[in-house]
Amino acid sequence: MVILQARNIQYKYHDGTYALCGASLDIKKGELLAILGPNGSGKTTLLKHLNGLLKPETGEILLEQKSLGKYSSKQVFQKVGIVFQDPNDQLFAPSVKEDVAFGPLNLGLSKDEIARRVDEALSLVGMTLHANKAVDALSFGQKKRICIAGVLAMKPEILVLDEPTCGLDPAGVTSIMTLLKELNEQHGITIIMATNTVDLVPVYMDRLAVMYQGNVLSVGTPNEVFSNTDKIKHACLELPQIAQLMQVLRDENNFPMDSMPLTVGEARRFLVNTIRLKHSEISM
Amino acid sequence: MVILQARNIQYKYHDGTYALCGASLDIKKGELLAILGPNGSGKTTLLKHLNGLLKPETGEILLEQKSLGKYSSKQVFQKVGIVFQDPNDQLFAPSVKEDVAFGPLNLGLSKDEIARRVDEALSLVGMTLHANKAVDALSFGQKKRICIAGVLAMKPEILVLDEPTCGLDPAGVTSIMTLLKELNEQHGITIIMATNTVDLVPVYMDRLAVMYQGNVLSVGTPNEVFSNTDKIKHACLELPQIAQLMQVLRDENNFPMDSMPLTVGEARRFLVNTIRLKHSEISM
Amino acid sequence: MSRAVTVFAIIFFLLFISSENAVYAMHITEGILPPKWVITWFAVAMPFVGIGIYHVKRKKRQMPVYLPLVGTLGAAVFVFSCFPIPVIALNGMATSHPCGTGMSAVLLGPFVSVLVAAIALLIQALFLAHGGLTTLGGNIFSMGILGSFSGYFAFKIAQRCRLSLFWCGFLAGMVSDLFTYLGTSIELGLLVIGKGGSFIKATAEIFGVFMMTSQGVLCIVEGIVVGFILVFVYKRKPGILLHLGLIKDDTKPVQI
Amino acid sequence: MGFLHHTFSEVYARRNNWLTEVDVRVKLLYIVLLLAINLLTKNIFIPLFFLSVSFSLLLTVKIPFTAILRSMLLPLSFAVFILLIRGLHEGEKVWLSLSIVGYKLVLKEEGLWNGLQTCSKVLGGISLVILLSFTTTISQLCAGLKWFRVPNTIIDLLALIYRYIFLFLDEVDTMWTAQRTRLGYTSWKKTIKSFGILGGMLVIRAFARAEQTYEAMHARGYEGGGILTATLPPWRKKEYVFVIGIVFVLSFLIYTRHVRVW
Ligand SMILES: Nc1ncnc2c1ncn2[C@@H]1O[C@H](COP(=O)(O)OP(=O)(O)OP(=O)(O)O)[C@@H](O)[C@H]1O
Ligand SMILES: Nc1ncnc2c1ncn2[C@@H]1O[C@H](COP(=O)(O)OP(=O)(O)OP(=O)(O)O)[C@@H](O)[C@H]1O
Ligand SMILES: [Mg+2]
Ligand SMILES: [Mg+2]
Repeated sequence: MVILQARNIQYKYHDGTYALCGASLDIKKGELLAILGPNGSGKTTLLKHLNGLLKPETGEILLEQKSLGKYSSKQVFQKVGIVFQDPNDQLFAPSVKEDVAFGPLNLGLSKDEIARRVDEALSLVGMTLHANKAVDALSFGQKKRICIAGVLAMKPEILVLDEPTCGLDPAGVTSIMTLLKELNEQHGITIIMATNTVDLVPVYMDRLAVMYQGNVLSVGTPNEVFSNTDKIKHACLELPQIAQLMQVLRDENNFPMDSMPLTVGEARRFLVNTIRLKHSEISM
Repeated sequence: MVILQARNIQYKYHDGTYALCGASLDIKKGELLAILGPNGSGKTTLLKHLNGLLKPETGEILLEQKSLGKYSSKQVFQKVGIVFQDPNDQLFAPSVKEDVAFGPLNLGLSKDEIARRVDEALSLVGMTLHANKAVDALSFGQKKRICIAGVLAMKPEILVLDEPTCGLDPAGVTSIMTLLKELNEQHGITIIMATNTVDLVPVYMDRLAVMYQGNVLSVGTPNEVFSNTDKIKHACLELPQIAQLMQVLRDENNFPMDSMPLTVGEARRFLVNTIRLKHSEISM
Repeated sequence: MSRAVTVFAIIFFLLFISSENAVYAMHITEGILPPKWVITWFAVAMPFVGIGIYHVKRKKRQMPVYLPLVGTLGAAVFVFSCFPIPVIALNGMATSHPCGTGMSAVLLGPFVSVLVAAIALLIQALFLAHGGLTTLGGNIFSMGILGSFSGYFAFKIAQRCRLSLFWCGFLAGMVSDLFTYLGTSIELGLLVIGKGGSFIKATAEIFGVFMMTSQGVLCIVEGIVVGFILVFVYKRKPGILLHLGLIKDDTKPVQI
Repeated sequence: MGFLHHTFSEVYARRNNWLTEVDVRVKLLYIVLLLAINLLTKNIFIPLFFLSVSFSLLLTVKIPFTAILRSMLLPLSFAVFILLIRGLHEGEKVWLSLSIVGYKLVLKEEGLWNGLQTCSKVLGGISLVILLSFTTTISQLCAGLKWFRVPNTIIDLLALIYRYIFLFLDEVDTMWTAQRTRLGYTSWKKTIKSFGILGGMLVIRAFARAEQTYEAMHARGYEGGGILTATLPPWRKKEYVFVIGIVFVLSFLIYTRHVRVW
């Protein structure tokens, strides 16, 4: 079921740059969708349209089959939470607790309800112990988590994230991505994230969209999208490392492949099978 | 020949955190060295010591076998150029040309010499055509290049970069890394860069150092360092994707390996050979 | 007598530059003002702060981005006031620190600038032990009210006289700095009334001490820096100055 | 870090100890009332008593002596200045007359005595303020101020400004370092110019930050209301005891006429 839909969005910034020129994207309920694209391709601009922070020049956004204009902005913000790239832009309160409470406060909830939601959101991102800390005493990855908690406290159905793993070390990336996967699978939150890191996509994502110069070039499962290597190259992207290896093996060394392995696990299975096959072929 | 040497550096920030606790590192003339480490391991702090921006509490930095204290800071800044992570922190002038001229101007050079140096630096980073553009009109990757040009205009022997590829798309990463490789090989500039991206290291770097909690854990060629997987895990890092695949194949599927392939090219060669070997083994 | 003051000015100055904390010299320290003046200065400061709050509230209703804008610009001005400006003073080079109120008055208007200065003074009093809680009113008067209004009017008058942006900024920075020190001197000078001293003489002496120690040069340097800042912002992002109402419209280029 | 050496931080206030756990309302009440006593008293020993008690309290929670001393340095120099000025200007009775390099200096008894009194008030007052700031975080402070009905606009701005000061200090430090490595501070003229650029960057940054922050706030439902929840726990027995305590102290002091109230 399509929960959120961008239809032919066009957007121009004040200075005249067209950041989006007719981008369309369907987002299904409960999926984990990645938006991949080079710098300046319009990822951030598109994400900001998804909850009405920016108004399209032409085209429209449909939330649950209804145009975004039919909701009040409060309703939209409650349904679609957004986490920006730089955590320092979002953490403006002096302490973690107060920052997470900011959303619920604006929803006009009672004090008890606010406190309950803050606790819940902090425990979801695994930061309960840091509730009373000052924001600037946290590491970058921890700040990211608090940003996510701040949005989760508003109980959104859809979570939109702009480059959540940028600037994190490998352990930090894994921990944020695991958190997102968990929120997606166990709590049924639809997640859309923009990213530059192709290697993450096949491991964690259900579907991915590739953007280029303000347009959505292609959408599909990682397997579908990455098998069209020309399009990927055209969009100034690269295949994930493993896919690169598999691609040379297929194209240059004529290894037979039905579908291209993209993750370490898939590649291993494939390689082991190939060798076993050769083995039996010959021994026959 | 060792050109720059950190000996047992210890450094404490004002709030009492020990960012470095006895880090030592030798940098050889003409090499391309990566410093790898998780967030907060002290990479940036170490880099800032290399040109005397921070003064160590104990230990010392030797530049060409002489203690850094024996040089004037002007001399050091001229010999060791540093490029910080965020290009927006470093571009001061309204136009590209003026920004690159900032350093040479402060050196007190003649107008002609300044113009020559600016042209040279811009052509080195391939931005000659953008000389008269406003800095704000550039993309993130282009801004990075201008930062590098600004430092190159001072003709340093050593170039220190803090996470030069963070926030760039894959094409941008390749282009910056190619630029660095070129500066290193064709112009003989020693390059030291801190990074979080393990996948880059085996492709471009001569040597790498792994930092963890203010110490340098291990130094060596990518092959040496990545073959000690326990140490890598211990430092909260991961192997490059290809290395991960090779490691499972070696450990779980008993593929025999002399040295672990780390790049796509190496892995391909290895896999093709293995299969050929099996082939001939059996057919014998 | 005046010779004695000179000697002590020198001693005072040496004391100042010897301490790393020679930062917010213009703030009156906790405990120096007697109760009578504490109450007076608070009474003087309150209405201005109140009007500042009213301004922020009204603007915030029209455009909600105004609150974070005052917050970030206030923080920027605070950080600006931490810059160690080198000045040539009695015994060669020393560093001092700008007040920043001139700049905030130009950017945010005089009343909001008073409010921002009041908050900055509160932060300094609490977390840096510069200034004090009971002397907050007095400090708001000298730095906030005198500094903001003099800087603001200097800027406006300079603009009226069609001076270039740099000189407008220069005058705003310099005049506000001068008036801040004058305010502090007056407050200290008032203390000798009824103790057999002459108010005018004491104020002049204290003001003289301030000017002779690095602060005299600082006024000019702060002016230059504020001028540079406005020109730089104008060159790179003229939209900001336009938005804040510093310059009228894009069509008529501002002289630099 | 260069020019940010005097920057402050809440490291001590963020620790957990019995002083940071005292309710912020109680602390504010105490500090304000004690500051008033400090100001009103004619007895030179009451401020000194505050000084010693504050110091010992801070030492019980293991705050380094040097940290306390460092924050008192500037007020101290101010106090000495006042002492000397008053000693030179007020009164008749000569206490000490000496000549330094040809200048004749006459210190007078009444002036010195008055100056000493002011000095002690400076020390007492500052030590009380430090006692508060070393044991109270900004968010506690905001909550406390809100309880005392300080206008919301002031509290919100206080929180925002405080938060962004740290961020801008970091950013400015990086920019300053970048300028320095490209020799932007090698002469007086260059320094002034570089500071101009730095300040300009700061204004531009502040503007951009404000917009991004507003977007982030707006996306969480902000429409111009307050930004802090600032919830405080209800009063406990302990707090009542503290409040009754200060009332007793006050009445005792007034009774013994150490404090003269007009
Ligand atoms: N505030 C703005 N004003 C003017 N132009 C803008 C603004 N923000 C973005 N742009 C332009 O719009 C285009 C799309 O920008 P956007 O930030 O959406 O890209 P992105 O895909 O998020 O890139 P990145 O990977 O660097 O984050 C770019 O050409 C950019 O220069
Ligand atoms: N200005 C500062 N004041 C206090 N502590 C700091 C400061 N800068 C860094 N630190 C601390 O010093 C340690 C090392 O920081 P550093 O920035 O060198 O790490 P890094 O390896 O560069 O991390 P990253 O990958 O996030 O850039 C960290 O624990 C950090 O919290
Ligand atoms: Mg973006
Ligand atoms: Mg770093």
